[in-house]
Amino acid sequence: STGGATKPKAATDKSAAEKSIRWDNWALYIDVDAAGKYPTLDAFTKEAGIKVKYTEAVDDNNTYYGKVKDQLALGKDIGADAVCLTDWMVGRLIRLGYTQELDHANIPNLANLLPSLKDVGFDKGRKMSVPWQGGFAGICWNKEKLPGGLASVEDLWDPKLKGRVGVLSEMRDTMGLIMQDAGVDVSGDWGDNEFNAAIDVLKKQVSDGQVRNIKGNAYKEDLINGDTLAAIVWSGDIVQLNAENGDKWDFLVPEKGGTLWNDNFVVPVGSTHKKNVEELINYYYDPAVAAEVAAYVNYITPVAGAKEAAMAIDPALANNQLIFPDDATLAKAHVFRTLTGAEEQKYGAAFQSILLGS
Amino acid sequence: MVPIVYTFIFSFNDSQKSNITWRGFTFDKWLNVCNVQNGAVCEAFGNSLIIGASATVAATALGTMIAIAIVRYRFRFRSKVSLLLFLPMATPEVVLGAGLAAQFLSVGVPKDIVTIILAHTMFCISFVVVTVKARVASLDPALEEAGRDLYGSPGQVFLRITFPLLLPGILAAALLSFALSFDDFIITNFNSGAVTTFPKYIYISASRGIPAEANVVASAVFILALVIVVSAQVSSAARAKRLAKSG
Amino acid sequence: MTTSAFAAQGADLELVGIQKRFPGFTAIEHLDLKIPPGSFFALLGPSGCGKTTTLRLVAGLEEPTAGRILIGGEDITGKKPYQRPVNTVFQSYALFPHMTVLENVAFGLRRRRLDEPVAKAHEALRLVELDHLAARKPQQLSGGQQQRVALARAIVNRPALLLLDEPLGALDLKLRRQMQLELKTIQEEVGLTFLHVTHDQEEAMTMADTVAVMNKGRIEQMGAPEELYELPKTAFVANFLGQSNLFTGPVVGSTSEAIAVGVAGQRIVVPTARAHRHVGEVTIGIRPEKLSLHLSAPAVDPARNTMGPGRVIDVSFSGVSTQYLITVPHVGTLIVFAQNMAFGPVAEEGGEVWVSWDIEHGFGLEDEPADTPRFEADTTTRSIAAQRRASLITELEEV
Amino acid sequence: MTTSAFAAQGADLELVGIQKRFPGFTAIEHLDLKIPPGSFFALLGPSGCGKTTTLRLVAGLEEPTAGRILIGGEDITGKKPYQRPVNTVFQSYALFPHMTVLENVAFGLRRRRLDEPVAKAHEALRLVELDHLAARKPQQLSGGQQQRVALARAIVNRPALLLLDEPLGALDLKLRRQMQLELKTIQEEVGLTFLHVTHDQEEAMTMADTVAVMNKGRIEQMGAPEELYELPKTAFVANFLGQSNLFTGPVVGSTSEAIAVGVAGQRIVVPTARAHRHVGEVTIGIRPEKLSLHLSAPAVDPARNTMGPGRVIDVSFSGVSTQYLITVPHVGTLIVFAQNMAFGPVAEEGGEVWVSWDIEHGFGLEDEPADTPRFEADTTTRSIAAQRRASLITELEEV
Amino acid sequence: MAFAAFATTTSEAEQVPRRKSPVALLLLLPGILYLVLFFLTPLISLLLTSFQAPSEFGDIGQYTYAFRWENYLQVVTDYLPHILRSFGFALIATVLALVFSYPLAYFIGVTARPWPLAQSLMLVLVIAPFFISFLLRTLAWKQILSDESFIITSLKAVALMAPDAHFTGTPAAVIFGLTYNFIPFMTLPLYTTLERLDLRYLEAASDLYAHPVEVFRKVTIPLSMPGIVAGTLLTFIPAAGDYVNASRDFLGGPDSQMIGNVIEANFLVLQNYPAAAALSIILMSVILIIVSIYVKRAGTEELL
Ligand SMILES: Nc1ncnc2c1ncn2[C@@H]1O[C@H](COP(=O)(O)OP(=O)(O)OP(=O)(O)O)[C@@H](O)[C@H]1O
Ligand SMILES: Nc1ncnc2c1ncn2[C@@H]1O[C@H](COP(=O)(O)OP(=O)(O)OP(=O)(O)O)[C@@H](O)[C@H]1O
Ligand SMILES: NCCCCNCCCN
Ligand SMILES: [Mg+2]
Ligand SMILES: [Mg+2]
Repeated sequence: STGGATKPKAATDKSAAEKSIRWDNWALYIDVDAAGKYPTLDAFTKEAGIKVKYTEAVDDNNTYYGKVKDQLALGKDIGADAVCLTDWMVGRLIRLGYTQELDHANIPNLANLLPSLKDVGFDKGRKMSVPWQGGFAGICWNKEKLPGGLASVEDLWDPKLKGRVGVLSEMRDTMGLIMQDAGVDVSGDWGDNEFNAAIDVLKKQVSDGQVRNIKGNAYKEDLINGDTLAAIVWSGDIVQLNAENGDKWDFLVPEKGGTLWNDNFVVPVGSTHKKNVEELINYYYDPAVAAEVAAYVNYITPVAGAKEAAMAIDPALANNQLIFPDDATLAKAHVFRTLTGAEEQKYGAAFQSILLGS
Repeated sequence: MVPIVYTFIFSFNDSQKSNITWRGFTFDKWLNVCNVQNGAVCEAFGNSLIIGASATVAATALGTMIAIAIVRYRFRFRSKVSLLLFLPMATPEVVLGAGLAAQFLSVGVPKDIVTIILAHTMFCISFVVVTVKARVASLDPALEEAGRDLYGSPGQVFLRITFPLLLPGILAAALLSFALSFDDFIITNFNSGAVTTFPKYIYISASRGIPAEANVVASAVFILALVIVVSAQVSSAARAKRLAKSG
Repeated sequence: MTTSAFAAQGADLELVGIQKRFPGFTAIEHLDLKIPPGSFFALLGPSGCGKTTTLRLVAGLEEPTAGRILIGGEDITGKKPYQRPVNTVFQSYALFPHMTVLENVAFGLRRRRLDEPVAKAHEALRLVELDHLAARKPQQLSGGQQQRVALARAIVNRPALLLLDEPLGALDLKLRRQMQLELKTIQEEVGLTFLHVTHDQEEAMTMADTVAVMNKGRIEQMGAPEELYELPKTAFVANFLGQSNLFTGPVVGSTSEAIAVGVAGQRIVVPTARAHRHVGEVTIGIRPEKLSLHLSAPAVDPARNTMGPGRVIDVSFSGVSTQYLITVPHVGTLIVFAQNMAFGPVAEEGGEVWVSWDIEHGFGLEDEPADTPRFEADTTTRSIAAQRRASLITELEEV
Repeated sequence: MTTSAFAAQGADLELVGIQKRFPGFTAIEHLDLKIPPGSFFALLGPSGCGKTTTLRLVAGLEEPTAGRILIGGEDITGKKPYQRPVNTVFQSYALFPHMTVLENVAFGLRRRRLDEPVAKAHEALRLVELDHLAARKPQQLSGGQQQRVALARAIVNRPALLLLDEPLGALDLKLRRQMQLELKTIQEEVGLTFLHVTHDQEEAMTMADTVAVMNKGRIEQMGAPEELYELPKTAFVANFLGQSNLFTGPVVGSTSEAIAVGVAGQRIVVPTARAHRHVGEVTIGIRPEKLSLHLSAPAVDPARNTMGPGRVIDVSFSGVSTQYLITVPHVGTLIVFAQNMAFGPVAEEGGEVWVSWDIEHGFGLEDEPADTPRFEADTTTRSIAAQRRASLITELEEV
Repeated sequence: MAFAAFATTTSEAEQVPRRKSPVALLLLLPGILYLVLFFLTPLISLLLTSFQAPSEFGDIGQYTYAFRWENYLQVVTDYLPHILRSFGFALIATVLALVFSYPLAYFIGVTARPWPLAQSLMLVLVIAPFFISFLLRTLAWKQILSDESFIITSLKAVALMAPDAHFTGTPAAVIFGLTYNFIPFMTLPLYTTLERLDLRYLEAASDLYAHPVEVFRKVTIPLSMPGIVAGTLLTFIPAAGDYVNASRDFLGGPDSQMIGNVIEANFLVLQNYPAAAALSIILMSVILIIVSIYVKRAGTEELL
């Protein structure tokens, strides 16, 4: 029962006939209005005549992959035409041939892609993937319960917080923050020693009961119901939670370093609506639209010109370090270096074994 | 009981994205169940209904046949057949789910609603056999003989005597199958591919907060089932009372 | 009158050389039987003797291993149950619980696509006086009523032959006696041939025109009830149908009229016509109610056999009559029934008595005395206390 | 001898003013009862009359609404079942299915922490001759064997009082008669007080020292079996314990010796001592076996009552005796039992007959004739055919 | 009702001797083939998978057929705590469910006998949870028992719980969830046997000098053994293999993960199919061994 050596073939496109898209994405990752509708998506549907079924189906890169991998391996439909996943996972999908090549001719707005993101290691020339949003992983705390606030990852291990600490099930973010706390440059050249030292820290905190919750995007539920008072989290989420639940939390990229990442659109092999998706991407690469999304989700937009568009909406927005980080902010965050297949297996298993406890 | 009440109450919560804190009472969620998120809740619910119904029909048919054979006939490999029927009940769901998933994968069957139905049918069969077997065993063979004695051909006897008498058992088995299928998550999770069933929908939503609409659907199913069961119980109790009186 | 609807006459049934083997067990060895049309025939026998099997063979629910079954002269051996002009009233009634009484009764008519099944079913229900309950379900009826519905369901088809497999077995004594009367009356009314299976000897005798006693898959004896009772051919019949006092001894003299048998030194005379064996060792018998008790040695009377003296070891009052157990040395224990025409017992426990009986009332069995299959005491279900009593009797006898 | 282990003597039981009400139903109205120690007492009555309730009250399984229960003079009314020196043999035996026969029998001894429960249990099993099956489970025993285990399980505790709730009810007739004998023998052997509930009159009469007939929660009559049978006080007893011919009429004359009652113009004489009412309308009776049949009008005999002419409407042979139904105009239908001391019936169906009986054998009831609760015919379970026969009888009578 | 499925069919009256007939085959074949195809072959394929080795130069999740029995050694050394924890949790949950269910089932099946309507209504309440997704109910508990919830804060206020203690994400929460979710599975078979419990046995026992406590121990419990066995099996087996309650998204935390979670993680996250398969085979074998020993000891083999 294994993935074969033969790569699956892309499905034939039926976009012309079927004006629809099924889009799987993370929670708290698109603009929502009070009625629960998605304003930018609705506008797109109106404009392009393409219906979009938007599902917050991604909680964690690994679990999402686990759910769809068998279909992907067979080249079958996974129930989504567009998925936004994190760089490293997108890299895996491309490697395994699970994605469809995008026709840049259909995405003229791709010209607005920030130059720094135009060429990435896992996808030369962005043939297979296009960034959706980027962001930081940092720490957050409940302002009401912890008026003193937190300054570093180290502070999470304060015994007073025993059992009320959460970390992400996203290995690169959790390990990235802990390693940086120990002074390791995660984008640099580190190896087993550095990783294992950080694993030991995490292992200790988990087995001591300091860390109770290890989750994907579901961590937000624990923040809301109070099970978690302080945690490693993703930047934009906190702003949105504060907007929905009253201003309760603070977010910080620690001095010693946070992580920086991007989530990217891909079209899975089995999708028959690639052209529709290309139209969707094109739409969201309109700076005005991008600014509208960014204003809501508070994540880093990959679209050049969005800052100017944001200025038009609200000048304060343009200075929001979460959306348009300046160099100082960016200097605090690092991209977790690319792992080889063997490393991925090894480190992944080590991290997973902590999630499973012992 | 507490969680049920909780679920029911929170189906009226005027919540937005996550349904954790109480934000006020509204009927909106009940009125607009299928309108949010492009009707994802309702679609999942619909899938569950289709799967439940199909698996129930298949498992009930196959299981009833086995039950009749086991009670009424002698055959070789009897004990082996019993073991084969018992095993699925003694196998943890993860094992069943993972095993089937591995099987579908190696044969190259894409997972969709059909694979879910196949999987559900599999684990329902044993329960059907157990339920119907008891009924067949308590069926007095003299009734069928009386049918033949009264000029009924074998087909007529089955149609007019055997089947109607087994019906309560068969219906009970069907109900059980449906309930098992409808509420199954673990096996479904391994074999559903892109298809979302109601429990799977809840599982997925668990990570981003269950929308109140899920509570609405669950509460509605619960109330409907309750009404059916209670009225069945009450009417059968009433019938028993009548019988006792006239007897 | 309702009778008209049931005008069809009963047919005769003939079983020729029937044998029935089950895997590992022969239920019926060799059975020949002929039942005249329109009669009430009772098949009597102990549990497991093959009564039900016989009925199931006739109904077609089992196939005979060998032999032929004829109804009204026609060979139906190969026919399926639903092709036979036979209906059965099952011991458990086997009423269809999911149908009303009316639907139950109309079932057979409907299967044969006869006209007006409902009207005919009502008529049959009227015959058994249950038409007012036609809409009920069987569970809503009393035992006696269910039994009558089962009867109606069978009779309505006017079968040439009606089989009844202990239809009264489940009823309590009182209801049972009442139902017997009704069954008999209905049979007389509809004029069908009834083949009635029972293990209750009183039931068989009071109801049937002809009684057949079956034992271990064979018919031991067959005839009118009084004939069977008064002149049993075998020890089995003598003790299964009522009780008997049996004695074994050599024939010590004989005339054309009677034979004399030596029993413990006494000459017991039996009419030749009533004895099946006339030479050698024979077993002879006399019914307990034919015995007279005497408190002193009776005068010699050539018309009567005398036995005694013996000792009364038990007197038991049962209302209508009193049963005396009398031990006669070297002969055994005799049972005597005496109707309580006056108050108080004729003889006291422990008293010395003689018994006598009219020579005409004795009978001689056909059995080889050696293997006379006396009705064996069921030792496995006899308690030690009862056995002690039995051994006391033996002791007493040997004194 | 095994007897030694069961030396404990039975105690007497006294029920004083017992009443038992269930929600919505009074099962026992007012019950006084005294059973002497060591006796075999039978409680007889129709279904639902309160027999089981009485037993359950004594066992402590129900609490009386009013009244007191004394065993051996000690008031045990308030005690729990497990504190009472009483054991029960249940109708269903209630043998514990998860225990072996031995464990069942030893159960009570173990609960009381007595010495050597196993040895004593074996001894009790030997008494009922089932020791060889001690290791079996109850399901592996026949009905008769189970009944004996239930008996052993109770007797082994040497209770002052043993309650038996129709322990023979589930057995077939043959086994039942055999068990009756054994039960009686065992009771004589162990000397305990037995309170035996049954609805079988023959069983009660043959087994018990004292019989009480219960009806609707009251004791109607109580006494030795023969006393009850020969001199019933009420119509209920007269018909529940055997059958009776009852006549109602005014007292038309009386001496110190006897009273004369006018029945359809004939004078029927009953001894004063045997009549409970001596003036006005009275009901008198005579047992069927006390009647003699005459084919011509019998000579007048002052020592005998005569009735007739009547017509024989049914003759039914049942082996030991023949039952005749005789209709006498304006009197009703009489039953006559005649022991078959000779072959053939005394009278033929349709023949004209007279009956006579010894004046000494009649009895006069205590009941008000108006509300004499005759044993009602169960019309709901009588078929139309049987009813037609009944109406024919009425017609015949009116001719 | 569907409860029949939980009934023990031990005391079926033995029918008339059964017949041999080709009809039997016809009736059996489709269902049996189905089970062979969709139950037996997957098990075999699982067994084969459990011996696979990672493909050389393969990407994550790529394996080839081999006979690597070391896989078993590996998973046992890696996950022994989870295996033990699973059976421990399942055992505790089963015992707790039995302790809660027995009085409940006794009340419905025996005490409430004179009121059949009340009896069936209470029964409905017991099966009611079946009709609302168990995931949803479990999530409801997660919210009801979260750290800032009314229940937990009040427990802390009255000092029944340490101020820094918490419930969700702990082993206690997982056991609580398992117990709660399987109580109906325990109650129904208990009910079906207790409902048929012949009270005359209890009366006979008290007539034979047994105190109420002894009656319960010596008669009631042994006579309800088939229900106890059926109920405990129906609880223990699925509980041992459950992964929803212990899932970190539900009631579990990192120190309360069960073998089901490990299998799921290996199957769906780590793509370590051989490990997942080997664990499944181990789980199933251990359960079968436990069940057969248990059923033998309890003397209810007919149950199978
Ligand atoms: N299908 C069968 N296979 C094997 N033996 C059988 C079968 N049916 C009946 N028998 C045996 O044949 C014998 C006769 O059985 P049958 O039922 O005819 O007895 P019966 O006279 O009706 O007895 P009862 O009075 O108990 O009803 C019994 O010993 C029985 O065990
Ligand atoms: N628990 C109860 N609640 C209400 N009525 C009851 C109860 N138990 C008995 N009865 C009623 O009390 C009456 C006497 O019942 P009991 O069982 O004593 O009769 P019985 O003489 O033993 O009859 P049987 O011969 O049928 O056993 C019956 O009418 C019965 O219905
Ligand atoms: N709410 C949106 C969160 C998006 C998180 N993406 C995963 C980043 C992994 N480094
Ligand atoms: Mg039979
Ligand atoms: Mg009773």
